[in-house]
Amino acid sequence: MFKRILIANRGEIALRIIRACKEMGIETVAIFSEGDRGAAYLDLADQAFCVGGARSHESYLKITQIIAAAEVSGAEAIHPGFGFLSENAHFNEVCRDCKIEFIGPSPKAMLSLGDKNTARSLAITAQVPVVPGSDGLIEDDNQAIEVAESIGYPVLIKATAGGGGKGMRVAESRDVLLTALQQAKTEAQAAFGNGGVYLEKYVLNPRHVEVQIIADHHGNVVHLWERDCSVQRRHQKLIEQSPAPNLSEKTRKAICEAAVRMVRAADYTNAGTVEFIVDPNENFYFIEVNARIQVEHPVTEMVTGIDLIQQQIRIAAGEPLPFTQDQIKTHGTAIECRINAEDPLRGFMPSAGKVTQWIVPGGLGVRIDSHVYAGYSVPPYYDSMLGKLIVHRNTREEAIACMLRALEELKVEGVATTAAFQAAVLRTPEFRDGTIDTKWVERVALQTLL
Amino acid sequence: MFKRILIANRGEIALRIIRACKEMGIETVAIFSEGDRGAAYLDLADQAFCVGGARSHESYLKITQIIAAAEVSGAEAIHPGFGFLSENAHFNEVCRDCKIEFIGPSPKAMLSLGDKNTARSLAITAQVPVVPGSDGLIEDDNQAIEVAESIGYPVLIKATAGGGGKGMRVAESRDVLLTALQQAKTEAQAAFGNGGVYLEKYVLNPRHVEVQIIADHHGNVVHLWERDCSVQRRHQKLIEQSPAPNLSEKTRKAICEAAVRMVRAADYTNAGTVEFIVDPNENFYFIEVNARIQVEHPVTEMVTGIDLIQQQIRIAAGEPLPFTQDQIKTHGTAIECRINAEDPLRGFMPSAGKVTQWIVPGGLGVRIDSHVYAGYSVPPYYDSMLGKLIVHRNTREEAIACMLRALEELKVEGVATTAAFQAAVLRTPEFRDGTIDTKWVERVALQTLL
Amino acid sequence: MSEVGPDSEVFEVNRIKSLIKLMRENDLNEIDLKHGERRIRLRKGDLPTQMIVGAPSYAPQHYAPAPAPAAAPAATAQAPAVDDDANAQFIKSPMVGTFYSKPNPEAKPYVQVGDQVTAETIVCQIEAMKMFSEIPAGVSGTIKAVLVKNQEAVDVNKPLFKIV
Amino acid sequence: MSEVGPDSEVFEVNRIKSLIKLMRENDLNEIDLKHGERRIRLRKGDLPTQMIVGAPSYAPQHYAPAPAPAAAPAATAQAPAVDDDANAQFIKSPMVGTFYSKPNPEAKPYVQVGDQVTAETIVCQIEAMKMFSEIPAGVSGTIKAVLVKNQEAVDVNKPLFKIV
Repeated sequence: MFKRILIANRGEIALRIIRACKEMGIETVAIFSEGDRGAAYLDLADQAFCVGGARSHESYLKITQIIAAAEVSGAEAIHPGFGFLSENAHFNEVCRDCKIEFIGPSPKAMLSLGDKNTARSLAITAQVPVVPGSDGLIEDDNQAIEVAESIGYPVLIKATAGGGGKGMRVAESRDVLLTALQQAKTEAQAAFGNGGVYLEKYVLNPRHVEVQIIADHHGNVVHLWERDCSVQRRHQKLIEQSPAPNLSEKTRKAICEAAVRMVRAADYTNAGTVEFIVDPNENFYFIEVNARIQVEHPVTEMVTGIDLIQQQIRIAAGEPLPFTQDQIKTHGTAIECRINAEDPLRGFMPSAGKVTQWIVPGGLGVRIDSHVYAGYSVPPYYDSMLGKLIVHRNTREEAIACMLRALEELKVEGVATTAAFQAAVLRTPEFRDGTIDTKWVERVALQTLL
Repeated sequence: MFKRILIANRGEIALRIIRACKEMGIETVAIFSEGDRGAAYLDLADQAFCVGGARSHESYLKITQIIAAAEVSGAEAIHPGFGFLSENAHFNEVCRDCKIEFIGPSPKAMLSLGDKNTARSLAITAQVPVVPGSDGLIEDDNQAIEVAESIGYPVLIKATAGGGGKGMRVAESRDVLLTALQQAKTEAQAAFGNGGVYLEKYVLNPRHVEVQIIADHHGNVVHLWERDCSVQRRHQKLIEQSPAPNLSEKTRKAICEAAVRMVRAADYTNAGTVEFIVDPNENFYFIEVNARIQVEHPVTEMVTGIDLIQQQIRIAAGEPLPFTQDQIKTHGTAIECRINAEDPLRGFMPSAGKVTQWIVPGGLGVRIDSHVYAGYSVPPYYDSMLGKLIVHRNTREEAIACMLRALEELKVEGVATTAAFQAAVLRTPEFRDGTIDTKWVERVALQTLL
Repeated sequence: MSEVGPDSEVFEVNRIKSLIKLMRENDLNEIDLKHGERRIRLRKGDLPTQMIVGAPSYAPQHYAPAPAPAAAPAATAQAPAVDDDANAQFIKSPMVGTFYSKPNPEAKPYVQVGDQVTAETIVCQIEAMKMFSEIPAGVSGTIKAVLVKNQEAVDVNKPLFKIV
Repeated sequence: MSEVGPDSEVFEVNRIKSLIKLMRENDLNEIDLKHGERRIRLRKGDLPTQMIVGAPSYAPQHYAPAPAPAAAPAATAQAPAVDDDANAQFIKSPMVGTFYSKPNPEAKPYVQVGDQVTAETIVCQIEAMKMFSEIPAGVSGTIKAVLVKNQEAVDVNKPLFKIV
């Protein structure tokens, strides 16, 4: 096992990794920017190195400084957390060239999954369903009709040079297909000087369901079941939960098994997440793989009782997985709310500044992952997440009740937070019924709950 | 189910009960003394009534004011928490006379278990082992020898009028019995003008093991397994854990079953704890029953996943237990440290005052039950407990590692706490091996760890 | 602690004014009225006086802006009030119970604003556990304000009357 | 960040004195040295300067009393130092790496206390990833103090030399 690990990240996830290391008896090396100098979590590390200025590109993205810190501190491995350099294959490679273990997948797996087209073809070879469409541009009307019939209506017509919805049309049926096709082409030609369009199945009101997987260096791959992250605003997840509500056991198993096939095909190791969209009829389609630990990993930890960060470290150290797929059981329901320093009443405007009061909820079933405390100043340079509030209870109904009282207890002064908005979402019948899709917040919540 | 409950307590346990009620959709009525006016947890209650001055006897023990608050607020039940009026059979009776449900056992059960002699004879009839001794005074040497032989050496000679160790002697064997008897009598005569003494088995290095039970009004009684609370200083518990370490499965089951027999014999209802001492050979003896919820109830909640406060309320409302004995499984190990505002370096002197900084640990496996926050003033009128830090992990080793890093994270400024002392105890081989007895802290820890 | 009516009432500026007056008269730093989803909170001191109201399905407790109408009168009206507040006294409730301003529904109140009272004058009754206790003024002077409504629930040290 | 020797050393008052001197000279508010169970923390500002030391099996972080010898010199010695601190400047490390005071083990240091330097004068080398970078003073003046030891690990903005 490693003697010393450098954590190439900041804030909540850096603290999360320090905690895991301490419990494993591993020394920690923190890095920090001038913007984070003096933050309390840095005191918990055995060593701490300033790697540059407050802006990310001057510090948390400065590969040379981070590697230098690892070398002078004698760190044997680097945990990248999420964001920053976590999915940077070059950094991944540099670490290994410097004989420092990168706690994550191989650069090769990272690259192949990082490229949408490679990932899509990998999925197809692994028999993982992808959103069906015309492979390549539409040559003529007949081909358009053929493809549309084969993938089924409604279909989405997209400009190959597209962007910002220009040259994009939805065709509900054959009657309107050719007109829509013509409009899209003309619009695309006008907008991008390129009339090329292709067809893709239009997935209505999809839910976001993702599968946590871990794979060791001995060929063992297991999934830790799924998470539903459909409550999102502009692709920013606000509430995550496991298990996914309102999803048949059959689909649940099928998605998880598809995820395992996907990472096997990519020769993937360490922790990762395979993301899918699920339509109201429970058809599911592969979207992408996140080749790192995710913000919402705690909900999976709560229902499975498995410490994912510790597993990441053990895998990187060459240990085989300590359990088989059959031994991974989930218990109860876990829900996570990301507490962001944003003001829902002002368009979720980030609200940096000094946190003058910080009273966190506690009691049975409540977990807090946060680096914040009364007197902490939220730097304006990074994302606005103050922390994560996670609950775990025997039933989903109890978990919702627990989260609601926990959000009520949370008392933050000095900066605005998203907590009250999340409480409002948790009280809706849509959340209770598990019918929320990825556009629901913009379509419904922002109109009715604010 | 009750619509509204009054909580006849303060601080951490009052907050604990408010949390349970909120999750159940029950309105809460808080009471407070002038010493607690303005405490943040009172904001979480739907109503809050000042019932008198800061001193307990002017407020938290003022039955008339508390009942009046229940009546004007329309509370249907009262939860007494622990301490204060929680084991006061008279208060219990007054509540019922006023048609307010008392969330706890009947006054009768409370009285019979409250009296040491009645409890002891109840235990004997229920075939629950008690510390053997001479029933009544020792008349002459022959009787002394007889009794000593029957209960086995070493024996403790106690003055019936005793107190403060005066007129107390331990006899290791028959050779010294009569001399010790004579000395004890003489000493007792001199000290109390009463030479009456009795014999009792002297239990060497006992561990404190207690069993959590709950019983409904439909004849169902179940145990929620045991807790080891041997780490105590002057009978004040410092660290509690479940399951009890270093205890055979056979003894574990036997103690739990004895506890169930005990409460059945007492016609006991609601939650309660049966306390035993266990000698190094795993002989166990009944000590007493605590007819209320206990400070350390969270460790049982963590390993069983059962919310004890919610169960208390459901039982008081007449609901039958939702599970049978076989359905109560325990998972992993839970450990609790009571974080007291006391200074181990100054003889555990209570340290009241303003808490200027309060950074609590978080992350996987950590639970905090506390009413404290940065800026909270600890009133000098009540017990010194700031809160409880509880961890729950899959193995005991992991739980200890988790508690150690959590104690390191806990940052309290303005008042001294017991946290660092508890960390020192957790690092000892005795704690890891589970060999700590109830006198270990005074005998060893205070000498070697401070 | 006390009841808040339907939302319309919650927003009623006069209600806020009188609450602020109460704070001033009784030198309170905070008034926090909550009932189900509805809530009014008024704060004095370093924190700006603000009003926080929970809407049925959504309680923006952390950042509801302080509406000017509520805060303003407090600030402006304060100055004149100070003088007579200086030597004002309060008759406070000695117990938890229900406040009764009159001996029986038909009778007229024990005391009203403007009445002279001596220490022995009975100013109200408080009912607790079916028992009515007559409350003497304890001090002598002129009733300046009655601070609780008839049959309102009161707790220990709750100011009942203001006396000068 | 830097290594701490055996406990005996941790308690050594002179060490504390020099740390406090370092704090004063570099205007640090806190020095926190930790290694396994051992720890030295010195704080300035509203918090009293205190020393916190972890014993092998027991870290009384929350209440270890601040030993007078450690705190005192900081307070007393401060006054005289102030004047020349006023116009003092610092050469800070531009990178994370290992500080080398001399071109090679046999050579003598690039600069020593008392030396005059110009902006172009090379004052040290910092090694990172097998690469040595020569560090110019960047300012001109007289070296008043060398703030890091040869081959000590340094991070970005770590003060290396004090110049007047």
